[in-house]
Amino acid sequence: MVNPHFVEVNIPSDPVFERVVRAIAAEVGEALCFTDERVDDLKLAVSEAVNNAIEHGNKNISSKPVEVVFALDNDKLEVRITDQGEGLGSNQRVDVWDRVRVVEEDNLEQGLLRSFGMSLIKALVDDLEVNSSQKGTIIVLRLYRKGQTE
Amino acid sequence: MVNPHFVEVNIPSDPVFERVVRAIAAEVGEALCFTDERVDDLKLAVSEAVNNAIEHGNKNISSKPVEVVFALDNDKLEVRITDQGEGLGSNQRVDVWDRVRVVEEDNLEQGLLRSFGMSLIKALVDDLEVNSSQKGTIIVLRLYRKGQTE
Amino acid sequence: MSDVVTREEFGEVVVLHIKTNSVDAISAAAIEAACVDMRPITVLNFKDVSFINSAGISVLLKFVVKARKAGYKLFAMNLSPHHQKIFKMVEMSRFMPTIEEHDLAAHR
Amino acid sequence: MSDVVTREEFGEVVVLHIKTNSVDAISAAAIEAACVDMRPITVLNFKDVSFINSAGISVLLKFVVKARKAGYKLFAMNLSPHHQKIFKMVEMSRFMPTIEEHDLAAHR
Ligand SMILES: Nc1ncnc2c1ncn2[C@@H]1O[C@H](COP(=O)(O)OP(=O)(O)O)[C@@H](O)[C@H]1O
Ligand SMILES: Nc1ncnc2c1ncn2[C@@H]1O[C@H](COP(=O)(O)OP(=O)(O)O)[C@@H](O)[C@H]1O
Repeated sequence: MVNPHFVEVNIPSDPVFERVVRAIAAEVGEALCFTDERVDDLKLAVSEAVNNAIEHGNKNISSKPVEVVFALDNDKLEVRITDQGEGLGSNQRVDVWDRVRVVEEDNLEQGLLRSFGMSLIKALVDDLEVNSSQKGTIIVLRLYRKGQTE
Repeated sequence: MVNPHFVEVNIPSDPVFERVVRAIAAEVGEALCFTDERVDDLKLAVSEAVNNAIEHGNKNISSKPVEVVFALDNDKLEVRITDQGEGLGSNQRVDVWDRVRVVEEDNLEQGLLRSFGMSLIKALVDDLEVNSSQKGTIIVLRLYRKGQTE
Repeated sequence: MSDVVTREEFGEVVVLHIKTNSVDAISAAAIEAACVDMRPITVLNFKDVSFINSAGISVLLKFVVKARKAGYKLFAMNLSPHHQKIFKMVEMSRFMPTIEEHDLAAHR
Repeated sequence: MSDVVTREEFGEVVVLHIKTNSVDAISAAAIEAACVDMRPITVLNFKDVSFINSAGISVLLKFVVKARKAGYKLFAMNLSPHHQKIFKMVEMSRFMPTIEEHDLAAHR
């Protein structure tokens, strides 16, 4: 394969199309000969990021597209998820996601803790980058091909 | 759903990425509540068209993208597959694909007859349109949502 | 009853077989609908499930809450190794421990 | 022998279990590799196959050609309804008729 290879997709901001991106992630992971477990990690991380872009970013306005770029090269897979929302706000900082959030007795009734999805992504990928402004958010996930870095 | 909805994807011209488009076709067909049989027909038709775009259109030059647009609306799914090749040539006309090509004794040794893929597509979808020029080929497949037209 | 979840009852047990491969925002409502009629031992069978995300876990938490209120026991069966890992990471496994098919035999 | 196809032999029969879900240009070479050592009755088991396109059919034709040269019989087993339809459309079924699992029992 000549490098890098790009698979680019645009979906409407309707949660039903998250499944489309997840299906692409599965095929891309297999094309890169990731193990089944790693493909599952990739699918879940991409799913969380795309759902956030649809919901928190584009506020479910289906005419606003979410763009996802899969950049495949010899040593890594990079996935960039871009929305057209208003950004994460200054109170959301990447370091809050360093600890995986867990289900707790006190919070059961309200459903999940905030930051559950982001902390999952951070735990599942080798590298997470967030670029956010009032024009939108770009989440970059990286999975290296030679085992995980942790 | 507000209509129409577009899922757009660009892949490099490497046959491994045909699987990506096929996976999207499967998810889109399910989102539209197509029957399993119809989803299978859709996947096969899209697969044949994308492989032709990669192979005959873009001549496997992986830096040339194949673009696939899925346009979903209330009454139909339209799939447009675009390559950057040199077109079908004047000897390829849509009417030659009206009859499904079959495996024949005489041709066994050489493998399949030419026009096998295109005649399959034509048989599987409700409507096939081919727009070809020296700048490339656009194949348009349509599947109507209320049963097949034939 | 929906196609997405099928019920099987015996003794004090109900096994809810989740028949969709994806436990996510799209299938959540149909899965939640199965949450109404639980039994003292309620088992969610994940055999056909190949994907669960946080939206899916949210709906599973409704079963947890409901079971706790009724004093019922809730278990997960046939969870894939990947989902066992995820359930451990988010400590879902504390609220929905796994059970093996053969552990149910005594109740049949 | 590849992972993509596994062999099972008994009597005059060889069953080639195709283990990839996609018989296409990508898996073609690995499937073709299984074409070398056929038996008087050769059965292709499509149980795990959910997709076949024309590139896939092309590689299956190599089995047809090889079987005919050797005077062997070739069958398809566990073909999905969709693929039965496609095989009929392209008249592949003439060269690779379907066989049922229980029809093989006599040879075991
Ligand atoms: N693409 C995005 N655009 C704007 N805000 C976002 C985006 N992604 C995440 N966020 C913010 O980060 C928070 C944490 O996200 P997440 O961990 O997925 O939890 P949840 O989605 O359950 O709130 C969200 O509640 C939201 O405020
Ligand atoms: N996207 C395309 N660009 C250029 N030529 C094409 C394209 N698609 C099909 N063709 C032409 O039409 C012919 C018939 O295609 P098809 O029925 O799929 O059979 P096959 O691919 O086996 O030749 C091809 O051989 C090729 O000459």
